[in-house]
Amino acid sequence: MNIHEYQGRDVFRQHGLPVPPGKVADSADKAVAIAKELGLPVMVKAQVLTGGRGKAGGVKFCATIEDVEENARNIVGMDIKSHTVRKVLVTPAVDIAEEFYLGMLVDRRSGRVHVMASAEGGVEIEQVAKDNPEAIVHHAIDPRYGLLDHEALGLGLKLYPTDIKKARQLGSALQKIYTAFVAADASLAEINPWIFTTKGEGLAIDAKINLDDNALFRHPNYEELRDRLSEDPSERQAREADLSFVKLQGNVGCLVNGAGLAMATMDLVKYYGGQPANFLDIGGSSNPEKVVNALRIILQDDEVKAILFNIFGGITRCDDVARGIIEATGQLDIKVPIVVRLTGTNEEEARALLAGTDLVPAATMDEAVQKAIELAGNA
Amino acid sequence: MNIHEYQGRDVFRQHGLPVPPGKVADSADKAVAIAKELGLPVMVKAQVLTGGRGKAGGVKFCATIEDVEENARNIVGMDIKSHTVRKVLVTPAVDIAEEFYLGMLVDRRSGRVHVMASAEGGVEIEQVAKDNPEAIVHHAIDPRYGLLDHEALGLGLKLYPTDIKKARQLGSALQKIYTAFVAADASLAEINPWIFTTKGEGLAIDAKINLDDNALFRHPNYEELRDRLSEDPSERQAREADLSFVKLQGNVGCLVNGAGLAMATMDLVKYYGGQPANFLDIGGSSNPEKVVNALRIILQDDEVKAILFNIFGGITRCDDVARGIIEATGQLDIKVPIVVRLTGTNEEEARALLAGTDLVPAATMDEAVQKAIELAGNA
Amino acid sequence: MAIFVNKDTRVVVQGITGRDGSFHSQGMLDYGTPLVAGVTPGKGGQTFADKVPVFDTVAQAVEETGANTSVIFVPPPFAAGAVYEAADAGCELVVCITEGVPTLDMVAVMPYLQERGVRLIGPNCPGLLAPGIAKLGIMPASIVKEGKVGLVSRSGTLTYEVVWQLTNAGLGQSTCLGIGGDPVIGTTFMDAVQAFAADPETEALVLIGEIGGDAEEKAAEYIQANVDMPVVAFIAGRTAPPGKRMGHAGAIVTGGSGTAADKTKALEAAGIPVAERAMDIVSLLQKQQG
Amino acid sequence: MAIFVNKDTRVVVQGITGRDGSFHSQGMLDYGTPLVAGVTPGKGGQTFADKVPVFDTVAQAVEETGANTSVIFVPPPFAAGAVYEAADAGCELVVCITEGVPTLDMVAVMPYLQERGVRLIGPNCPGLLAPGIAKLGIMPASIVKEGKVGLVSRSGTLTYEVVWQLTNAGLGQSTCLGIGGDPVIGTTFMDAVQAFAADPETEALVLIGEIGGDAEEKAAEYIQANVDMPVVAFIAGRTAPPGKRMGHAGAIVTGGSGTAADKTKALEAAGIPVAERAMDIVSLLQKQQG
Repeated sequence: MNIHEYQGRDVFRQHGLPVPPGKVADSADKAVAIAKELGLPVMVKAQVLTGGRGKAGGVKFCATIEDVEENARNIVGMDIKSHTVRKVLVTPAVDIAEEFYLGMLVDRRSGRVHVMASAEGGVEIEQVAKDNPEAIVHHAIDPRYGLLDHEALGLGLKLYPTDIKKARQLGSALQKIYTAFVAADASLAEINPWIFTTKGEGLAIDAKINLDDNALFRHPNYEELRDRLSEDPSERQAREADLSFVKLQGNVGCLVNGAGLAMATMDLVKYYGGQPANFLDIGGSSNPEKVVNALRIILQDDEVKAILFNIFGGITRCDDVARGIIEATGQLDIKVPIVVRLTGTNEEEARALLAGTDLVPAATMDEAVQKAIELAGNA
Repeated sequence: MNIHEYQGRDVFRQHGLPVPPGKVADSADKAVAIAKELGLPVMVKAQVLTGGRGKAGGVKFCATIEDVEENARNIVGMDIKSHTVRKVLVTPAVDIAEEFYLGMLVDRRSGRVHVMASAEGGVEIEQVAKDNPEAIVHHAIDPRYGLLDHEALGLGLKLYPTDIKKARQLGSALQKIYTAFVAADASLAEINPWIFTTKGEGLAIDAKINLDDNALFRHPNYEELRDRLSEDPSERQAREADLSFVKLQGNVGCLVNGAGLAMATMDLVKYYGGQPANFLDIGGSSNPEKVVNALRIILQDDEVKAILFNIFGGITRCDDVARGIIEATGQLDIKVPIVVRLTGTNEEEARALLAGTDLVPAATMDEAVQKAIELAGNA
Repeated sequence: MAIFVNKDTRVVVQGITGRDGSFHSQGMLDYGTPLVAGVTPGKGGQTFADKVPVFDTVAQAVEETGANTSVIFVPPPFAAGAVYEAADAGCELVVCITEGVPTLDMVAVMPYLQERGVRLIGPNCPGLLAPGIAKLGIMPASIVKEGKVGLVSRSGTLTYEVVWQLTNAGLGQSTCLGIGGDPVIGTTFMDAVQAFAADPETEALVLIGEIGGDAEEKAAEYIQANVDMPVVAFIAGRTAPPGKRMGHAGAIVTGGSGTAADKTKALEAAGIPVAERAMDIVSLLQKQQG
Repeated sequence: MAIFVNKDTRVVVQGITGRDGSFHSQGMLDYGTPLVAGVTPGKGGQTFADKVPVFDTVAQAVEETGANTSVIFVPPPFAAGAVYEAADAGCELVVCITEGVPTLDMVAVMPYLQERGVRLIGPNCPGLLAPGIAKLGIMPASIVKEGKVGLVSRSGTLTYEVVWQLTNAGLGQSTCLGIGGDPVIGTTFMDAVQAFAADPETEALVLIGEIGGDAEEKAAEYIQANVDMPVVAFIAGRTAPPGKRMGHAGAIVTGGSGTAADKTKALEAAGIPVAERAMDIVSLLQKQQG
């Protein structure tokens, strides 16, 4: 789960990082009121769960109240990479002398939280990694000891070799980011840029935190950080129905048990010239309710012209799964053809059950995909 | 630094341990008011920095307000092992079904925080260790991982093999004690007894915490937990003057540089039939102010009939130390003889300096001790 | 004959009395797996399936039954705790089936395992099935067949699909191993490839990867330098959009890295043919084997 | 010739620009110790005593000068941090002179050192003086003399007292080692005894213990079983009252254990004579050596 900059700032602030004040507004009027409270100049920053806000005109310096009003009006409602901006953060503009990138993520290779930091702040780290990889300082944190003082100072000195005070500030900021990272069960945490003012004061100017979905049960309070309005409605419904679902642009709705098989099914639809409408993993069970929810979500998409079930029976018996599908499809008024491929234990019995229905049976994944594409094309 | 039961209860409570309510009173009237607020029956418990309160009559069950008044009046002002009781804790009496001992201390051998726990609660653990050592459950906590869930449950099950719920409560209590131990920089933490009520509710009935003096700088708030009134006045002054000092019953006041040498000096006084009046380590410096403070503290004791300086010069030059001693003794009006033994670098020069004073020089530790005992006996 | 299991394997199931634990423990027993003990705190003294003793702790189970391998079915909040417990009790192999374990829990447990030399498989995996020897986890026994092909995969049902095709084509397996779809896992692609390479009974290798991370790329490098037997790969997620988590916590393309195209390129550069369709794995393997 | 140091020892001092650090660094240099670097964050680039380069970090010092041994003089709140840093930078021996280090800081750092095979001496100790080789710490060089007696002690000035008596009696030392008076220390009595026992140049041993803990008792057991050379001991604190900390954080009799009487009994039971007075050590040793 990704959270907004203003929410990330709160998390960082709670863990002792120096974050300038600021409030969010969903209208130009409110933005103006906040700017008056904080004092000019301010920055007005689009709160949106994607990068490239600056380039898109979503981050503006405002020297006057008129600037605040005009920029806030422009930014609220703006579309940035298909995300509608609903809120802006209003925060004092600070006098930036130097910019740094300070970030951490869970690194698969080392199995550790990995520090990435760079004196080239304000730029996307992926860009720095491409253009000037040696400008990035790396460190994998041993979870048994955390980010030790000498490690933090060592990183700080690599970022700022000529000024021990600033090196200490950078090291201390990294330690606090790590504390926040662990406390929040993050998968990524970034401050870009961390800045020093012309007076040498360090500040976290931006805040990006992604939370580990698997750990949300430990943080019931984070549910209120979720920006439901920014989610795709069908993805939100799927999440609430406990389904793994990703909306795509296509006409073959896919219901598959297992994430790997679901990806392979999408890939096969594409291979045969079709377009998958979604990724969907219905999980291991033949529970009709889950299937009903999944179908309902997929059918909200008018583009979907055919539905493809690809189920590998495995432990669950195929005839049970077939009964679940029949029951689920019976509960809904479905106007598009449904192809069902069931393989594994009791596969024959399953096919016999499907024979008495409108469901189109298929023996293999390939056959099922081809049939679904054909039916979708005919619609 | 040792803290009182009521202070330890606060520390435990802050770390999530179930501690019954309660307040302290320094008079019978106040105890009665608290008892009325809490409701009867209550326990009235002497708050004193020593063990054996119960045997000494310092812990009383009170069924009526009259009981509270009488017991509080008896206990406040009571002497328990030379400690005057100044406060009592008034806390609801609970219905005890079972008693356990839960404790932790820093273990020198393993270099770890070591759990000691026993189903024989309410008894001194040293007694259990003597009488029935196999009744004590041990576990050394790896600081990198803390007290892991399975370790805590394993300990809980050893203490209570027949009831998983109570085993879990005991394990969880141990985890919280450990959290408190680390957070407080304790050197010892004990709950004796931890009890289960007849309804199966677990409660920390007593609380004993010793704090690591070396870590007090991290806990400036703990300074207010210090019970200055219960300290020996000379030991308090020594602490405030940053001197290691322990008051003893004897007539030879000892000022030594270094703890080991100070102990060896006391031992030698005893060996030659004398009685050391104190342990005192003046540290490595020849700073006259420290020497003045040390002398002042020792001279408050009327029993002191002679003073013995035993200084091994080492790095510090002996003539510097001699000058410091001469300056310090000059600042005070000292009526008892002072023997000074200085060995090490520039020892000859030092002896020459002392020759012009009332100070009695000695060449060796043995000579110095014997002279001091003799002079104390002549006084 | 197999990797990670052998005739001395003795299994304890943590969470044996739970819904999934009991169902799959029965499956393991049915396959003839040497399942010697179960653990559920508070249920010590019970018996599972009329023959497997249940204990309160893994330490007790190990002491009483000599179990040396644990299969974990406990819910996500307690899964990492179960791994610590199994490792501490002396299990040498721990298979964590549980899906949805917080990533930082796994980050924390990893050095604990390394200190003790304990191998973890998973979490969020189907486990391991060594045909004819043991089933540790939830792979359907009906689809496997004894043989010489080693298979390692980040997926569940996609693995079954491929194993099923291998079996139908007469290509039996030495071991089928699902390493799990999470970002931080115990046994990696590389670990599995190394183990298969060292197994005299494994004569060909199937790798089933998916988007996210670079485990396939690293394995490809290793294979090119060190492995002689035929190897065929498949990568799921060629059509996955970037930045979206495709079911598995680890199946996500981030910052342009971890794409199926990158992985395919690296594998092919290492001389490993990559099947475009899952069904092509069998024919590619037959071609490789000559 | 000595324990823990040799001709390859190259010393870095952490906190070299501080009051104590600079004073004792000069002392080490004067003794001819191979002091090759100093560390004080923010003072990198400076030079100590016109010849020792100062660095911001131990890692830099190790890289530039090949230092392999650290002596720490930083204040208590930062002492454990300095130990981590020295160990992480690759120092094999770390001597922490600092007094007043929180005990739990040492508890935490201990496994870090064990993982890296780093030996710590101290904290709260005078360090080590190997006559003719190196001085690591604050022991006065003027009182030592090259020779064959190994000495290990929990004290500071009491050690000097004894060393001085040995030297005056013509009994030179192979190494004088102060292990420190804190409850949790890196190198224990036992470690020191083992090292001396393995040192062909050490022909007699003096143990200076004090009340608290059971390090002396354990060393006594070990000596009885494994050490052939003459050994003499002294225990300070026979008159210490129970429950009172006698200066050293570790010098305390608790719950009736750790008394001088217990220690004396254990040592004598192991055939080790215990001097009643510090001055008797020399004569006991001469008697032992025949």
